[in-house]
Amino acid sequence: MKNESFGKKILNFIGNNSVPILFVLICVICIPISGFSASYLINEIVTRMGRNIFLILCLLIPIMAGMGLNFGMTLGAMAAELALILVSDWQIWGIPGIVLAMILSIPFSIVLGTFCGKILNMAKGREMITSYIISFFMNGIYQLIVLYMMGPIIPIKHSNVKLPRGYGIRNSVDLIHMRQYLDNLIAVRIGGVKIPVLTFLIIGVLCLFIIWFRKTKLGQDMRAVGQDMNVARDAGINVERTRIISIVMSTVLAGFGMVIYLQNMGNIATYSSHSQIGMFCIAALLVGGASVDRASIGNVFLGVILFHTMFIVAPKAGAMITGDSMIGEYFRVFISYGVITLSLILYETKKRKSKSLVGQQLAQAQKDEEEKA
Amino acid sequence: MNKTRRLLFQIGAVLILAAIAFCMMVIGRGHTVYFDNKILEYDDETYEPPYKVTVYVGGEQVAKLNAKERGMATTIGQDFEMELKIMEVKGGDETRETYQIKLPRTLDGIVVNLPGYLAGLPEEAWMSEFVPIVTESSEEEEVPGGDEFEMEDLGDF
Amino acid sequence: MQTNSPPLLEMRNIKKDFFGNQVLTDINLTLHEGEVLGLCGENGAGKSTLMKILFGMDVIRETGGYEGEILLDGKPVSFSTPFEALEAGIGMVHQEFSLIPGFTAAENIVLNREPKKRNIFSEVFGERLDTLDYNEITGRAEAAIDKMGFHIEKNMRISDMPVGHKQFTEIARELSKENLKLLILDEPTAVLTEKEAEALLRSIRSMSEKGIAVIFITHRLHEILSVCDKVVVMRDGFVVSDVPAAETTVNEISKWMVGRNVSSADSRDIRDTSGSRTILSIRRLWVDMPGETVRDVSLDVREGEILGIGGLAGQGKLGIPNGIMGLYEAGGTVELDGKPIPLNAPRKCLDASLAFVSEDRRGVGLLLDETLEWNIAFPAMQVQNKFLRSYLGGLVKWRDEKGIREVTERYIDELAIKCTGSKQKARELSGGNQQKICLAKAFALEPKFLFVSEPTRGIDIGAKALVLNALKKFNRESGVTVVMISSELEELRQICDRIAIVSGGKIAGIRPASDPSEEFGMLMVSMVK
Amino acid sequence: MNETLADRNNFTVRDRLKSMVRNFGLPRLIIAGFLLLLFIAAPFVGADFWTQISNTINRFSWNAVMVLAMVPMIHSGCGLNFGLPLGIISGLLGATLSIELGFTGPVSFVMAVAIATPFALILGAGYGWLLNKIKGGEMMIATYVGFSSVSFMCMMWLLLPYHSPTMVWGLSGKGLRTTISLEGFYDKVLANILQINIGNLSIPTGTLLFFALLAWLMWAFLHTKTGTAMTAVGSNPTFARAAGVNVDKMRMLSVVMSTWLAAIGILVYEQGFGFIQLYMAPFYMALPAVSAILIGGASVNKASIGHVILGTFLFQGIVTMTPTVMNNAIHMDMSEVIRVVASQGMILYALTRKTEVTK
Repeated sequence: MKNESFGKKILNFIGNNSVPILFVLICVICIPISGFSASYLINEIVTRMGRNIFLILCLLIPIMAGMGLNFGMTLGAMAAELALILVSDWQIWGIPGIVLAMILSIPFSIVLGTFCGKILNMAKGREMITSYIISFFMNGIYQLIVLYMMGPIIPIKHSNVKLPRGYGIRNSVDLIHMRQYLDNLIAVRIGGVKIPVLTFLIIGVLCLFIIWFRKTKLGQDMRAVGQDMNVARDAGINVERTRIISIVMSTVLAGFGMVIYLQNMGNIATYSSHSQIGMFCIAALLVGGASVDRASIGNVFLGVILFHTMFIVAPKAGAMITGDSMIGEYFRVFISYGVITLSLILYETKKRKSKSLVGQQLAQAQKDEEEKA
Repeated sequence: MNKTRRLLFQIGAVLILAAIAFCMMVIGRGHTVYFDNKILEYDDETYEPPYKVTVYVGGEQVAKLNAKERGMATTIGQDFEMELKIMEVKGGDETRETYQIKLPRTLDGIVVNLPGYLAGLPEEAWMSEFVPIVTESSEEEEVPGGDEFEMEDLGDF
Repeated sequence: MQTNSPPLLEMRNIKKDFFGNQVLTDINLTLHEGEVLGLCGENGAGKSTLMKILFGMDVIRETGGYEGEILLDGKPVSFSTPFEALEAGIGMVHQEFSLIPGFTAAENIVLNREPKKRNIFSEVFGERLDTLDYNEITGRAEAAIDKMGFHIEKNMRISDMPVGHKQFTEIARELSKENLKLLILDEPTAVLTEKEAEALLRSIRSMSEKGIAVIFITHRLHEILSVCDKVVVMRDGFVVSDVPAAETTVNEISKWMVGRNVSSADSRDIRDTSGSRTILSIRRLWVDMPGETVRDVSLDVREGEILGIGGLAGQGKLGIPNGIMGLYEAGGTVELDGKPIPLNAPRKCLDASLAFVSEDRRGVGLLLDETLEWNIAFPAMQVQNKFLRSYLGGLVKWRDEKGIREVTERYIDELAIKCTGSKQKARELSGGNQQKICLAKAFALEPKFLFVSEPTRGIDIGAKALVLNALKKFNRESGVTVVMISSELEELRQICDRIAIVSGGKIAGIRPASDPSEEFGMLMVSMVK
Repeated sequence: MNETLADRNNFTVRDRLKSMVRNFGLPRLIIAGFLLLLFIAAPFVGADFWTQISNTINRFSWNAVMVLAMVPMIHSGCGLNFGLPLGIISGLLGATLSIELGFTGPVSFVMAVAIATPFALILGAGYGWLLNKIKGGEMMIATYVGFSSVSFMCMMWLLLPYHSPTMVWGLSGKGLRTTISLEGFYDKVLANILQINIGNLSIPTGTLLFFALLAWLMWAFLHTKTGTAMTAVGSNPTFARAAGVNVDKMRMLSVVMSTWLAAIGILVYEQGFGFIQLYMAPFYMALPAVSAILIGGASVNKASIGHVILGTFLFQGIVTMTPTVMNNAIHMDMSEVIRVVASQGMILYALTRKTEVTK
């Protein structure tokens, strides 16, 4: 009897955490095949954690407000890129350059986030697809600014940033004078593994902020709005505004995260850095066991570790198995999309199941009553 | 009362951010300093370069210049400190000394003529702006557009 | 003592119409501090409209406001939003729960009124970044629960609670409001178990002792008698009686609720069908229709009759046709002409020549964005292959636009549907004409048996008569058996041959339509759950 | 007296205009106006009018079938088919297998269609089954089903044992190339049928006729009993259920149709374009098709053949006209940006419209 319930518990656990478990399995299989040394792997993962966690954390707030996965975080990334392009052209280097870029990204993020929030309020119930399309739409506007307005309208001086034709920004903007300044400021080496302490400290502060934020009035309102918009409205909470704030916060944080990400990378791929960032962050979060309506800081950390382990080892493992390195490349892209697809499907079917479950229970109760009568 | 108070706080916060941003713009300004160990003619006088100059910035050697050579270092901020190890003639004694230069904020690249500087000439004599020669190939860079991304765009993450 | 101070609440000559449809006429009400007022009446009697006016709901303003005066503590008030009413000390517990499922009871009790502490961020970004004071939240929730006198677990999440406790959480939320003077409870016992209902009555008494006035709306009349100081009965937008609870009985109240001077009885054409065979027999039917649960219904319908099904809202009368027609999950057995009809399969019912006009016109009854032609012809086309032309030996079934137009125009004429033509979109018609389209749709199926659910809901009086006459004519001329479900007893008595009353998800009784309405009133409240 | 009459006339005209704008949608009007402007401006900036028209018609003929694929799913209430890549993959499988099996010339096109069909039916059925499980969340999941299937096929293109030397990488002898030329296979097979050439104007009559045939079939289908039921399901699923229609079956049918049309659509596109594009190429192909039908006047739950034709023409017109006209006029090629903003803006506009049918 006791064993049975224990078995059931395990089954339940597997059922609820199928995605992370699947990833653990993939990693366990792929790591030995790839033949990477432990120190190399750990080094890579630590670097990627420092690079990505901040970005992924910004997804938590819209989930809290019931707006699902914020594909519009790309907007924050664009804001950060605009800021970094300007800062780079002004030749502000090092830590001051990074700080300036963060501050500069705030107004951009606020404008973009407000726009996104307002549109999402007009498309309640299909926030995700809408935020996804917004990211494409804004990509167009971003290109308009970067490709045509930077130069003639927004002054850009330096030829290492500007296209030779006289306007527009190059495909790739070098951030050599900011590269890993943040990571290296207080870096500690433990057994050949470089730990970017300052970056982790900043991440830690953000985690504390999110924990604290949940306990504020605004955080409470967001949770209320996320669970039942109508009840929240009846209680006098300004639902629309709360939703917009959650998106703006997410966008601003995404902007900071993108600055951290890019200072680690050391250059901006002007027209593509942002376009995939949303997808990878969301995939990582989901791998960590989050769902469309529930995500925690733990999911973020676990997700980054699992997702990026897969990301590092998949190409090599793929090459080892099939003899073609591209297989692994495609495999990891497939896995990223696949995991998002799977999570979305699980979420939607669960929503439906819980509905029909209520019906079944009622029917059963009536049946019982009938039998009694 | 409460509203004005909050407004004050908000304005304060924005001002603080703006102030930080401004500070960053000042202290974070990056410069590239070029060291010319070349002959300088100024006021009808000629200043000969020493045989060899070794330049240290922040304790690290950035250039070892024979006569007629140019070296380069990057720095953040306007207070530039360098250490020069000078060998006047081949095989001669080396002197080591620290120099402070105040860089102009507006210039990206600054050329410092070492013989002129060491001779204690006025600033305009030994300092000049570095103007990069555009050697860009004029080919247009391929700029991706729209919603057609290629595999490369997926990039490394 | 009370006579010296002005009453807590006074409503004077309240009038309200919805687009010319008078729903409240000259309502006068007074309520003193600590008094408990029982408000009862049939559905549509105007109870909820009256409460909506008092509570300042948006609907009232949007439909042109109301006439008359409301005085609170002797001062005239007029609330334009529910928040103003809350501010003035009026609390209301609605029938639908207004709770956040993932929050604890305590969090729900203080929802959007959480005690807060200031911090550095809130100075800059405003009060919404104040941190919540959890100790204070628990404290206030405890106080409110104490005040209510029924213990609920303050740290339990709403989604884990039994239904009754959710109801109590709502009440505790209203009680936690410091300035609460008047509490409106809209059918609070509907979801409670016997024990919980008793506890609620006790807590109403204790509230009243603390000086809070309560307006208690319920269909369980004995509850009213046991807890209220006075009873107000409404019918058709009038207050028909306002008496101290001690001076009346359940019988009397139920009479007031449905009673009417029956003068039109003679003109009615009632057919005695007791000799006819049974065409539809329902045995032990249960239907899971939210809000209209059918528990155990057994019913025989005789061929050629018009059977009315009446009852109070939420008792399950709507669930019967919806369950049989397969729109909601159902169980039990249904036989038409001795042949069993499978449940949960709409197509099978239609194939068996049953037809249904739903009470949810816009949701179920119509294709709002399509033409009248489509609306009328669609079911007949799908179920019976009417209005189709076959080509290639039946491989291609082509829509017969001409046939569709003809049938649509015929019904437009027959039912006097006001429209610009058969190609008009259904959305653009008025409620009454939409209802006629729904009827035409069912008529076009030429069924043997027709369910009509709330055919007159939300349409004006002229259209009502037309719709009812059309139904009667359809029954009398084509011999089709009709089962009509309606909340309006008078309407049923006007056109039906027999009337079954549903109460508590079961059939409380079947009477000839000529029986006095008091009889039906008694049945309605007999098994209320 | 006369004046008041005139006034009233004016009033009604203005009223009618207003309601027209409202029905048509401001973004659509802007896009149509923009295209008109481009056509007017074209001769002035030195672009040849007839070449432009030819280009537009050509591109129209390539893309129209894929836009047509949107229609069934919109009709059945499944929303915009962001999962179009799934159908495209079926088409690609048909195309590559047809070549692999050694068919050439026009026969290879017929065989490609024939081989693609079972794939489209099977994948479409699976996709439809999935969409029936997740009613209400179709669009987002469709998008990601498209993405994951494309990235899955990326691996398959490398791994599947293709051998035809025209298709595999020359060096390693395995794995398909990213682009495969269709010369000698079905390059322009449809376009060359009855092609009309007058000066700079050339019209691919065959392709247009092929599209017309499919469009007519679609139109005819929507006039049958089943087609009527499908429209009703999209308009009000509860109504349809109450009228005895099997809602899930109708939705499934619409998804299969859409997937099949997408497969045929990509084959038509390839025969016009002259190349098969594999790997990530189908990735974002849904978006132009989606925005085209929306520009044509469709909404998330209403679409007609007219919308397909008008929308494809407007969208492709802008795609072909902007680069030349803009380049000639201001020497700045902003066509990409304009296309992205216009098409994505259109999708956004459609998504934010309130639709009455809520499930």
